[in-house]
Amino acid sequence: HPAPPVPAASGNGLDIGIVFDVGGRGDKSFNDGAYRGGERAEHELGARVHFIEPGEGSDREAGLRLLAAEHMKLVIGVGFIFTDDLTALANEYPNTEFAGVDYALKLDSAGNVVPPPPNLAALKFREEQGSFLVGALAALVGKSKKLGFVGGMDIPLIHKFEAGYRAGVNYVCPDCTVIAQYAGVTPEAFRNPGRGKELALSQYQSGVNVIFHASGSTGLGVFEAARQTGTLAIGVDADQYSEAPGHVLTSMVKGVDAVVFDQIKKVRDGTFHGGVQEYGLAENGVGYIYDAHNRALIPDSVHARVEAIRAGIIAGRIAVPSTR
Amino acid sequence: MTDAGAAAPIVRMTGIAKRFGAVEAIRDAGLEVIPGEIHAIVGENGAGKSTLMRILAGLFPPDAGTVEVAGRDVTGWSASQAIAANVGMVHQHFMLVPPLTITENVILGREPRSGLAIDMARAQREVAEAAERSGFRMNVRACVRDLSVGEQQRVEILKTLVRGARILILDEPTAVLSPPEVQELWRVLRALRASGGTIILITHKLDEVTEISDTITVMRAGRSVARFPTASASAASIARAMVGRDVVLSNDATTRRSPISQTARAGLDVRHLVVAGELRARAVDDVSFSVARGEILGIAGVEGNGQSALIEAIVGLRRATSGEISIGDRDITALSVRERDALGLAHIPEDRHRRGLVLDFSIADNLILGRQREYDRHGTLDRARVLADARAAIERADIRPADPELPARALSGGNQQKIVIARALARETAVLVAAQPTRGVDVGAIEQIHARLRAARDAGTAILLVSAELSEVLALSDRVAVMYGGRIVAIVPRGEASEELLGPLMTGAA
Amino acid sequence: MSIALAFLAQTLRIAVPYLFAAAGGVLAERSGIISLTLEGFMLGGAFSAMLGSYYSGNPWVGVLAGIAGGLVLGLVHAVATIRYKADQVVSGIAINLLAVGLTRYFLKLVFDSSSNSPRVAGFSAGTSTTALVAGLLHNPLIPLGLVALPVVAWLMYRTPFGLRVRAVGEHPEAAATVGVSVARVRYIAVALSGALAALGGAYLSLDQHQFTDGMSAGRGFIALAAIIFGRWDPMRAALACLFFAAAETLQIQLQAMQAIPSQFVQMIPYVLTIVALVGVVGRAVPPAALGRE
Amino acid sequence: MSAASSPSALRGRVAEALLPPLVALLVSIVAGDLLILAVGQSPGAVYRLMLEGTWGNAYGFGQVLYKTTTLVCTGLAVAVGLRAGLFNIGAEGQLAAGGLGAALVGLALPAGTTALLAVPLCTVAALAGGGIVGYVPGVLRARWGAHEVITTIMLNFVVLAFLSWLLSGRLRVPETLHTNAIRAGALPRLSAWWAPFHGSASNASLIIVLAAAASTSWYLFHTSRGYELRAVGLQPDAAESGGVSVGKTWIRALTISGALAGLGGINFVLGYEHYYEEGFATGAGFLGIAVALVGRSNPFGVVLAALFFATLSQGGLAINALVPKQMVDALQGVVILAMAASVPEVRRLLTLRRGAK
Ligand SMILES: Nc1ncnc2c1ncn2[C@@H]1O[C@H](COP(=O)(O)OP(=O)(O)OP(=O)(O)O)[C@@H](O)[C@H]1O
Ligand SMILES: Nc1ncnc2c1ncn2[C@@H]1O[C@H](COP(=O)(O)OP(=O)(O)OP(=O)(O)O)[C@@H](O)[C@H]1O
Ligand SMILES: [Mg+2]
Ligand SMILES: [Mg+2]
Repeated sequence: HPAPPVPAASGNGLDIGIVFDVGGRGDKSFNDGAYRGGERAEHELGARVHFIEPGEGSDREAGLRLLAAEHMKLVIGVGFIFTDDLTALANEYPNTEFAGVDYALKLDSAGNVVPPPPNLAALKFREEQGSFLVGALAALVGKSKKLGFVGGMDIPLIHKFEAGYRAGVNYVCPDCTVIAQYAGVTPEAFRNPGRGKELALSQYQSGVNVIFHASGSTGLGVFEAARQTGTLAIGVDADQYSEAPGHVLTSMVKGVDAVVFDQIKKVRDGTFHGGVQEYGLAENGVGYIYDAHNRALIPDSVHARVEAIRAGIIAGRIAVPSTR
Repeated sequence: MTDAGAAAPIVRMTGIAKRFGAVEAIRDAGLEVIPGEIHAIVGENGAGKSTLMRILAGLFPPDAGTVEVAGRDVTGWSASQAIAANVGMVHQHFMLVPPLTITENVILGREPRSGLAIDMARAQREVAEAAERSGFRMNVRACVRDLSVGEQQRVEILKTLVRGARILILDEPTAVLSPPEVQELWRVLRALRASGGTIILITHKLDEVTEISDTITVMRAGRSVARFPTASASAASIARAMVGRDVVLSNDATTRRSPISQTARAGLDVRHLVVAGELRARAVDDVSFSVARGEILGIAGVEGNGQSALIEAIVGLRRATSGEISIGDRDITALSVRERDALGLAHIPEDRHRRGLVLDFSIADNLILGRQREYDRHGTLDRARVLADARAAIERADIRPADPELPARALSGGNQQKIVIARALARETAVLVAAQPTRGVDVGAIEQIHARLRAARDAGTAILLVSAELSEVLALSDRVAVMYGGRIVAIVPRGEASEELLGPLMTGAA
Repeated sequence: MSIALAFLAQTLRIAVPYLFAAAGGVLAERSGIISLTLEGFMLGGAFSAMLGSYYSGNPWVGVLAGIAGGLVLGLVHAVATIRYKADQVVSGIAINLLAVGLTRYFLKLVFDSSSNSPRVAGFSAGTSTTALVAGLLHNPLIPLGLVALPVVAWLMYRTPFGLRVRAVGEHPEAAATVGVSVARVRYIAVALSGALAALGGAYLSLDQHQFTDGMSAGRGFIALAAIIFGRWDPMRAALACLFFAAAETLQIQLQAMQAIPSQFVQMIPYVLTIVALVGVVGRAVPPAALGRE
Repeated sequence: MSAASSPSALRGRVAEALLPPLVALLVSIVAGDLLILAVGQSPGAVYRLMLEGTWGNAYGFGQVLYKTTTLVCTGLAVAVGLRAGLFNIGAEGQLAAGGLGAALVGLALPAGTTALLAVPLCTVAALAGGGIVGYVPGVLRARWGAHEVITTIMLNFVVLAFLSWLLSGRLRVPETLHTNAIRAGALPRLSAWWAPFHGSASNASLIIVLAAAASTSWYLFHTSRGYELRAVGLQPDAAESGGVSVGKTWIRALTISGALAGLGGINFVLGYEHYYEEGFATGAGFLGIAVALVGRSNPFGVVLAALFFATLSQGGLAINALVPKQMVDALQGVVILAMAASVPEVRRLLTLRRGAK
């Protein structure tokens, strides 16, 4: 059995394992969200959480396997990239619970969803819904017919953000256009803030006033550009207000922390169950920030309008696309 | 002439030893030079002449022994200390930086400044003045890479003079000069001696030694074996001291068979050949000649007059711009090296380290270079045959040490050259292009290489010999061509050729 | 600001890290030492500049720390290649890996992060970018970057040190025979190259006000390509840097139009580099002693 | 008895081959100690953990073998280039292209195709995928003199972007970065033969790759083409005078080099995940350079060096509890640097000693 970089689970404790995606701790968004959820579970639930930051390739599976072999109560893989490894391991360790953040569902040849194993919770966020709301917000606040989007790596997951955002912009402003740019086509594209800043500056210079980024550390450059030009940017995954106070209109938050905490709690309470669990606006899994920090940036009328749209989406009156 | 006994020596080196890794370059060598004399150092390749002089010039310290200059013990001094003590050296391989101008080369290491920058105006003025004083005419703003070899040598000498050299060391200065340029050099050296300077001269050419020097030191195998006044020596006695045995100094030892008629067996034929060089569009400029089988055509000329481009075009290493090259009736202008090789064209490259050998390959592997595909058996190199053939070739060519597995790098220059020649002559060839076949090779080896070339000629090979050594061209050739400025300016039968006739042609003077 | 001016300003901003790195690279390469290290120098410079600024709260201390970081990496490369005669390409690759590893390790150690440092004091604090000059002067490293290669050109062609650098890179033996210490000239050139390239890295992290893992993102290699493209001449290398930056700006602008798949737009600078290498400088002659002892 | 094969000369050559890696190992251990002490941990404990997590248990060792497989390929790729005097820095793009090649064939073959047919076809596709990517800088160098260090670096970006574009069409499974699972050509895991490997990714491609290493060695040192390749690498002008076409040899060398890197793709695609995934090649190309250097560009040395670097890489995961795993990234740099510096230094010291005797 694998040698333990992780102390063996005591058997009666609430031992939890979390494996991070590339970027790892300190990415100021996605992984940090999972970390916060884990930390909260340590404080509030007395859980013992073991974090692993794998490298690339087979290390991801190795990380999961290490935790499963040490009899963690729950093993969480943070990122769609873990999908296949989680599926295989859940089958191999039927007595361990697994959860996958952004788990990608497989379709069979008939186009039906292949259900994940019973001990695996597929946690899916409806990023397009949150993106739709910040798109509408951006168009309403932006005072410009042009809106900006900066993506990290040019991949379907990020297209989902772009699609929702576009739809949201056009919902409130049919003649607005969205300039969407991607930082690159390799994973480096998520950690090139220099490129992010230049992309943002060129968008701002072409008349854009608000940019939504979904680009990991590259987005930190977008905030820099917003600061420098006195314009607005929209954060992603976590509340990124502090990256450029006064220039972060809002953030499209993904409740990774809450969902991670929630899954751990369910394991403690014995209510954990596998299967697909979608977190959209209705479940408060995604949303946008509206608090003391940014209230001044958002007129009440706009806030009201966005809230109405939110209700519309939850009620199913507004359809949100998830692909470009 | 100075009386060797009278003055105190200005340079005295005793018990010098120096090794490079496993090579013991010199052991117990000594030198005594009297102020105001021209002192020649002679010796076979690898005898340690250059090494001894580099120690004197401060390029590296000796492992043992002492060096005194003007009565002061300077053992282990540095290049800049040597320069400060007015010792200057012109190296065997020029120590010039080609892309820099003459001025920049001359001032390197002692640049006049104004503020942080170089005072280039002053530098140019000073260099120009110094050149004038020494009787050199040159454009001090020209790039060194654009100069002829002779001009480059003048820059080298100027470099030492500007640094105030009173003891001037010249390492084989004439190897690359045409006869008139050599005379010009002698003029400069004599003038320097007349003004009280001391000159140490390394050379392989015994006629030069007798012509210019006052005293001779002979080195052999890392030791100084003899020192005598030039007046008391003859070329033959010097050669004997160098090699340790009698040597046939052949200039007209050419025992010719009756000449074969040119048309009988066609060899190499070159028609209106034009070849582009690195610097010039027409490095070879409309050259035509032919070499019959059983004949040696020697091409004399100062290096840099298109010989390299000509050779490379003939053997297929460089494309001809226009013109035609053929072997027998076969037009080979468009063929590859390998295809020409298959038609019986062999090549002794002029630079064995660059073109001739893969220094890190073994002797055996070097002997099959170009033939490697013939040793393929079922997709695998037949090592047994490679080694067997190598042993035979080593034996035939007297390559030492006789170990086929030894890397070529471990061999002396002369033995390395024997590999190259053994390979070129390993089988019957219709045409042999021999470029500088004895460059930097000592007297004993020269003898042997010349004999092999004559034997090949007598066996019916058409040999194109290109050599910077006029004496070699005269010793071997049946006809002599002179190349200047990319053109063949004359072709004369051996009988009519002489240094007096060819010398001026080589410099474009006639 | 007009479109043309915006294009120019963006090109200049993007060019700054290239210009610094190329300035360093030209010096080292002309002295005979291959500059595959620029990427590592930049990354190290970016990290140490961030660290300096983090601990002092002053971006200028960050600049000095960046220079120091570059000097250290430069000296490691110099000792390996000059003293120990390590293969220069190999040492360069090792330096790059070392820079990646050390910055990651200390990022984790100091900030417990695998991606980003906290925000630190940097240079681009203001707001106005309405005017080209004012916008560019916001970050003092931009004007410095723009003069880096002209200064290196002056150093190279007008000063004794530059003459020695050129001599040592072409024919070290010749330089040695006139008493020039080849090793010393190369040590200085490589150390300077580390410091200059590190300034390019410092520009990245101070302009962003933070360090991000791998933030040099291949810029050192582009700078090396610019040097080759510029045939080892500082001013021509500067033009090449501007050319590459313009290609990138073009790429950014073209992407905004969304006419072709982004993957192909992303290729533009790299394809241009190859085309340039093939078309313009195929037979460019490097310094004769480049890569040799 | 010739001088070269005398016992003392042989000992000298063995020392010259073995001392540099040992020195490099020592230096990197010292550097590692410093990094570990900087975190306040005990080096002994960290190294023990590293050994336990790698060679100390079957699973860890299986993981090491899995990583070794890819590194042997990229290491061989760089080594063949070096033997021809060329620096192939594009192994990463070649590896990715090889992986996609194998996956495309695996996807195109009908399900149930016998492994006897499918595996060779997929393997050839991997070789071809990498080979094509290697061919391009070969031609650029031979025809236009464009330096391969720059072109292979640039081509990495271009190839990865191009593959990403290929995938962005219909190949990609929605929401993921990978293709569908291949229908044929999958290789068994080693655990199928030896149960304790259970769970580790190591698979039968290791055997194919070792065979490739042996073939590379045979090619380089026992065929006339290999002879030509080495001659061109050592002394291109001399090779050219000997009738060897330098340009063709360069193209051939870089094509073989690319193909070997591409072969590494089967490890992930045929042996491990059974699909092509964007980013699977990340880092393996650069590490291949380290492997080739430490392995002294000798195929068997490459295998050993790959094992070493795979151990380091897997060890990083194991020591994460005590020190940041990023330590091994820094150590890789130290190993290469120490190796690069000690090769000439050891040679110098050995000749000095030989001379003194
Ligand atoms: N830097 C060096 N490294 C290794 N060996 C050297 C070095 N310099 C000289 N040698 C060796 O030392 C010996 C003496 O060389 P040196 O150059 O002094 O001979 P030389 O008498 O000048 O010969 P030549 O007439 O060919 O110029 C030779 O065997 C040579 O190969
Ligand atoms: N140096 C040689 N000596 C003898 N035969 C040779 C030599 N070189 C090639 N051949 C043979 O000549 C034939 C044609 O050579 P050709 O040049 O077409 O080979 P190739 O495969 O294209 O290799 P290359 O790339 O080196 O040209 C082959 O059968 C080859 O084995
Ligand atoms: Mg000599
Ligand atoms: Mg052919």
